[in-house]
Amino acid sequence: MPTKLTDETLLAMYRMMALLRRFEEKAGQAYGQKKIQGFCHLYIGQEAVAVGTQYALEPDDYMLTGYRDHAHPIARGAHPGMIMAELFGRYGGYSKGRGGSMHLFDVEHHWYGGYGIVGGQIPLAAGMAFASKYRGEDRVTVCSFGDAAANQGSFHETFNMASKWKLPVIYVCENNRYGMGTDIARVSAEAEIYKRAVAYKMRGEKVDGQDVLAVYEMMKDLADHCRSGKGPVLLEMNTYRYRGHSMSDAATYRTKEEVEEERANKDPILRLKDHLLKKRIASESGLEKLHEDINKECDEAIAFADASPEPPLEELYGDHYVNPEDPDDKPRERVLGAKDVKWPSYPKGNELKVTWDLEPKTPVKAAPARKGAA
Amino acid sequence: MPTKLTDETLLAMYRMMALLRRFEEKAGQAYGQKKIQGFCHLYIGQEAVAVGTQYALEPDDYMLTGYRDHAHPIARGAHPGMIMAELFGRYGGYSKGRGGSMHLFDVEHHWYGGYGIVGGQIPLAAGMAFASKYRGEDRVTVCSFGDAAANQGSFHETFNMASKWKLPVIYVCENNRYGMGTDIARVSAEAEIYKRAVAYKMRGEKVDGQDVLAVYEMMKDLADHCRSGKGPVLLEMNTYRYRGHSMSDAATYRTKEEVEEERANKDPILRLKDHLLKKRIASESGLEKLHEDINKECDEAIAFADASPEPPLEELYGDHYVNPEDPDDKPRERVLGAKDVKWPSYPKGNELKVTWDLEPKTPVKAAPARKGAA
Amino acid sequence: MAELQYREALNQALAEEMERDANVFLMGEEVARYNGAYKVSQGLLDRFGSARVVDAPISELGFAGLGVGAAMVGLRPVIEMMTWNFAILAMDQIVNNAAKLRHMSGGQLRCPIVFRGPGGAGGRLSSQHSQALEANYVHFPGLKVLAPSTPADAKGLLKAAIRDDNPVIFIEGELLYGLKRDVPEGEHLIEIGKADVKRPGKDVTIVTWSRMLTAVVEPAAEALATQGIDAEVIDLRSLKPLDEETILKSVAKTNRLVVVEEGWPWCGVGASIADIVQKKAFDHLDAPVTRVTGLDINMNYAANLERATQPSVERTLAAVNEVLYRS
Amino acid sequence: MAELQYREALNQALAEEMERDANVFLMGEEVARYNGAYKVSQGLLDRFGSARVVDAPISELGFAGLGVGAAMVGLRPVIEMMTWNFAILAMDQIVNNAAKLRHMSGGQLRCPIVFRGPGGAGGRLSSQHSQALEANYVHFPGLKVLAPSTPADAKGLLKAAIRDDNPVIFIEGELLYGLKRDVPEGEHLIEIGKADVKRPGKDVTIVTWSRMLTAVVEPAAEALATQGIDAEVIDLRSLKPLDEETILKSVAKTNRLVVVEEGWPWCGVGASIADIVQKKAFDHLDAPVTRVTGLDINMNYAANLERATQPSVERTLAAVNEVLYRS
Ligand SMILES: Cc1ncc(C[n+]2csc(CCOP(=O)(O)OP(=O)(O)O)c2C)c(N)n1
Ligand SMILES: Cc1ncc(C[n+]2csc(CCOP(=O)(O)OP(=O)(O)O)c2C)c(N)n1
Ligand SMILES: [Mg+2]
Ligand SMILES: [Mg+2]
Repeated sequence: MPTKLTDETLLAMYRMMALLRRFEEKAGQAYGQKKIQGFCHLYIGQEAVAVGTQYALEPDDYMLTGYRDHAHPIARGAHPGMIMAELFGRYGGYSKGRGGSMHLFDVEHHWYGGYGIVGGQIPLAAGMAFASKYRGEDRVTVCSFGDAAANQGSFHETFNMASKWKLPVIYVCENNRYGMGTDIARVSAEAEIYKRAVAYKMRGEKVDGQDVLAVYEMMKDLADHCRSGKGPVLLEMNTYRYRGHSMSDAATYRTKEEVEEERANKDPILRLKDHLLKKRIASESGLEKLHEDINKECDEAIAFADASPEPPLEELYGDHYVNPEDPDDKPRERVLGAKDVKWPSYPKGNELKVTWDLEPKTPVKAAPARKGAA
Repeated sequence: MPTKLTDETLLAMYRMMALLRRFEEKAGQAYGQKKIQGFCHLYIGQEAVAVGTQYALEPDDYMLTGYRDHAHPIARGAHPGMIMAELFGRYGGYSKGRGGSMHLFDVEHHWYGGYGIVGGQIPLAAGMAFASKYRGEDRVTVCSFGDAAANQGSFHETFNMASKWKLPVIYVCENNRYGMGTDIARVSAEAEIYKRAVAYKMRGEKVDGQDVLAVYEMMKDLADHCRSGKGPVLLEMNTYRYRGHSMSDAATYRTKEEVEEERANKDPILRLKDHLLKKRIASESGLEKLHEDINKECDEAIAFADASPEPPLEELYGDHYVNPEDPDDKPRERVLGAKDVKWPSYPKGNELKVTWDLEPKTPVKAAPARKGAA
Repeated sequence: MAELQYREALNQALAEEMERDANVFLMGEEVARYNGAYKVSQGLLDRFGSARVVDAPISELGFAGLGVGAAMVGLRPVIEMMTWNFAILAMDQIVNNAAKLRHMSGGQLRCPIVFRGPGGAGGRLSSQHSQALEANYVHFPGLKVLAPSTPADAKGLLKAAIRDDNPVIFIEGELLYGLKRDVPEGEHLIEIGKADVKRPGKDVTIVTWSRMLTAVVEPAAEALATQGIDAEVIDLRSLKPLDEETILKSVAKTNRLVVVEEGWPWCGVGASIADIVQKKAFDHLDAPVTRVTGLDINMNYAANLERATQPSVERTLAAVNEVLYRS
Repeated sequence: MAELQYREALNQALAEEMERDANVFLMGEEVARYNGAYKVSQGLLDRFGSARVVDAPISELGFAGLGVGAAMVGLRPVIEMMTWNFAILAMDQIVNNAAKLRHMSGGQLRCPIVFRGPGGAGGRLSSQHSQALEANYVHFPGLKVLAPSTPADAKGLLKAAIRDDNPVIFIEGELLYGLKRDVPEGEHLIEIGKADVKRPGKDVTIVTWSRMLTAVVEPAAEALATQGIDAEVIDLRSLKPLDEETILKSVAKTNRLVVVEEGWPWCGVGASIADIVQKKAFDHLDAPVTRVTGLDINMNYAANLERATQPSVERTLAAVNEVLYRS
């Protein structure tokens, strides 16, 4: 694990991965207590993907994913208590309890959501990257999705446009080998997802998603690629989820040995721990202390969520139709009274100059008006 | 143009290409006279694709395409007058005038239709090939679609399944360079469509679609490939349409020179004509006579359609819901009183033995019943 | 009579029809090795093999269309949609191909296919996973739409749907799979298009279908009975074709109609029923047809809001009181 | 006042709003170099360049979703669907993302996007290309649905839709593009949610929208006038939100309502109107709400059958006679 990252950064990465894991363990417990209900997809095992990615990006790059979405926003800076409150369906959650586990949004941290329709977020990300290019921003959009989502039509339609228009978007396929109970190789002609990039003449890469430093290095490189105008990338990260697909999946479609093997030999947290200890960046006791802090932080998240009220019934009809002058909800301000909330802002319609030529100009004779043609 | 085909076959191919062209010219005229209305997509310029394909297939192979669908069924053996009657919206048409230009069906000749939603026929073809494999038939399905259709999600979703399950289907991309007014290279990251086959680990090929013999040879080879159980193929045929996208398109998005160049140097009918004359398979006067016959045949098709009545108003609600014992409409029997109609027949549910193993068996522990998981 | 869960009844229907007719196959996400996300297909892979019980990739548009193609040439596919929320991706194949094939081909082709899976709210699943979408399919000519509420009906109607030669939309209740009720032994088929009068009554007609029957309407009818109000409860079972006759006969008797449905009010199935009844039984109605529907909002995850969004016994009692002009 | 075609009025609306707000862009099949399949975007590429007038590949789901993503982060996309028949492929992005984003995010995001294109029959296009699909969108909370019938309304409503901060479904009449009528000069905006009383009358109310106004209802009202029947004609323009007040006020006066719509009867917009009116104006109705709709069949290509399938002046007169109990 050679790296140019500072010891502080490595420690911070470790801390975040461990926090994400502990957070999910607590969420799993809360599910058992029926404080969380419905579908709940834990991220345990995939932490290096979220954390390595996060460290490679700028705070105002756009990010979004599917329904397995608790970890990413926390890695981006979201308040764990408010995430947990959302999982509990409480008013102190990011979406006031409207969205729950599958729909976490933290716009302040440029986290654009969790989506429940497999593959549904893929076109959105292209649109966000389109907007960045349209406004001439130096921004990258990172959109992740699962291995099974790669068989959706949205993947194909979007990648073609993203590549043709050189949109600054990194598509991360978090390949954890299973889509629900189905081994991806059972339903995919080409199970090495990154190889599909050639069909769109776009860059395709793969990386060991259990190695946080490898993830980081790769994402750094790809973000540069995007920012320099070279177009989108499809990055496959090989990872693994230790738990069932969701809380109601007993995962009998794979062997205990397979899971054990992954946990014992490839675990992203253990691997970084080894590195930290070997390089004496941290001591056993230091890490123990850190884990205690993390446990406390996660207990606090639970306590925060427990203490948060149910959303008021009077707001039942809220957050549907909106007028231009209506304010947007700023969750940290609403819940914590935070004063430092930085909301994304964009040029007004009369200030913006669009300089992008999406296509080279070529002389065209306009077709004369006609009744219609299809 | 080296070939093993007999002189008779070459002449028959020539005759069919010339017939298809003349048929379409007459359809175009009839459109001008408002006998045909709505959208009407002519096949002029693409004849070698239909004819070369046809000669390489068995009569009971399945075929289907999009809305540019007049030529294929005629090449399969459909009655030109009844096709024209359908274009006129008359009761003597294959669909009793219900479908019109975009929806031609001739099930007797295993022609499974024209479809109006771009890419909509692609999954159907996989289903037909699935049925063949399910029943253990030695049958191939050939499905064509346009270059622009290759950007639809249905392309991606279907090809993945077709390849994974080794379905005996040949997908023919009739690349005529434009999707309506749009040069395919303007909206496709990978404009060489056959190259996209790698993303599905399936065989991809391309052929000069203006060379009927090349089309024939390639299709022969691919049909063998499919029949021998090697799975689906994506074949790109490079072709060209001389007319606008539909009758209401003036085609100002391309130059006259481009069209002239295609017509003069690559025309599939002229190219075969040269061959026939050079090899003395036919004489100028012989071909003239043949063209006269063809003209007569097409005039008769028009006359047939003109003479055919409008569908009876009493049948307005017909052909919607059906009971198992209800008969299917056999157009040639209904319209011409033909007695030799061979309708496709399949084993009854209690006769059929399904022997196909779609997946290898591997031991699986059944998951215990649970409330639900997604 | 055996007591079966709704999911077991569906499983029996599938197994029996697959046994009877080798042209029937089941395809969908997780239907084979996983035995179904909701365990409806439990044991079928073992019994019928991997060509007849097929795990599909997550490609709703693709495998829906594949099913239609197979139906065009003689097979009888049952396509499982893991939920109807996801079938929106497949809608083009359902409404533009399946529903139109017989007609476009002028009667040459038929399309015997069943699209089935759970609809309605599933319990704390938020907006993208809690939609009762039957109205969108009832809208299209060429489709039949069924929504059984009990294990017995689930079995009998699924068997009938599989034998039907038309595309059938078969909407199961996502929260009904565990419901246990008697199911007749032996060959049990229910004719498509016949409503079931669950409870005869004379004071008010309550029309409903799917989960609302047991979750809302039956308890409401019992509560009404204790108040001396005799409600006639009609379970539609089949939304298209609709058993107008049974509804109109009932309204002619009770002169009052309440429709209880899980879906949204605008252009809902209940709107069509109100439309038909006010038109065909205008002179019989002593009060306007009154609807209890899911509220016209996206479903909230929060428990209290989710509850408030769905039809309830209370709202149904209020509606009945309204049409009876009681307060 | 200038006389403009419906397509020219739409073109003006687009040009004016793109001029006013650089965040507005137009994307769709053939909108740029081809100037639009129906020439609605004539000249816009030349004027605004290739980033603001974008030719998309035939990927309805993809570019609809791309538009939603752009709207989430501050742009104001106008997504042209070549026709609404093809938008069925994009429906998931429209109803599961656009319609739910503000709600799922608890008010953090807004989704100012217009999906526009022609709906209804186009003239001898057969079943896959002749569908009036507005009901399917009205069904979903979170969307607004507009269907203007005149050039002036087309312009004023499209401008309002582009300035609206919600996803708007904007359904143009495929056979209306050539309709020429006066359009006010200068800034011309029409408030969303307001119906237009096209003709005041006292004997019967006729509610309609889109092409049915000029093709069927206006000629029918004229014919009725010659028979001494004074019809009040209401053009809804906005289907969601619906101007209930205007309808109910009219029915309170005329006591009779006929709804004329191009779409199918089952779960149609007219069914919802009948439902609402019989509920809220029960005591005002002297006859049942009566509907004239497209027949419940797939559209035929044949001219005579196509004609017979669509609402007509004759069927409208018959419906009016029915509600007036004349024969
Ligand atoms: C369109 C659609 N189809 C099916 C589902 C049900 N479903 C939810 S997650 C999932 C598996 C997705 O697997 P993958 O993409 O690999 O992501 P992972 O869960 O492994 O992170 C399925 C089938 C859905 N939510 N949306
Ligand atoms: C889903 C869908 N989108 C758009 C259209 C309108 N349309 C009809 S044909 C066509 C172009 C298709 O081009 P291509 O696939 O290359 O086939 P070609 O017409 O060249 O044979 C378009 C955009 C449609 N019918 N269906
Ligand atoms: Mg996965
Ligand atoms: Mg083309």
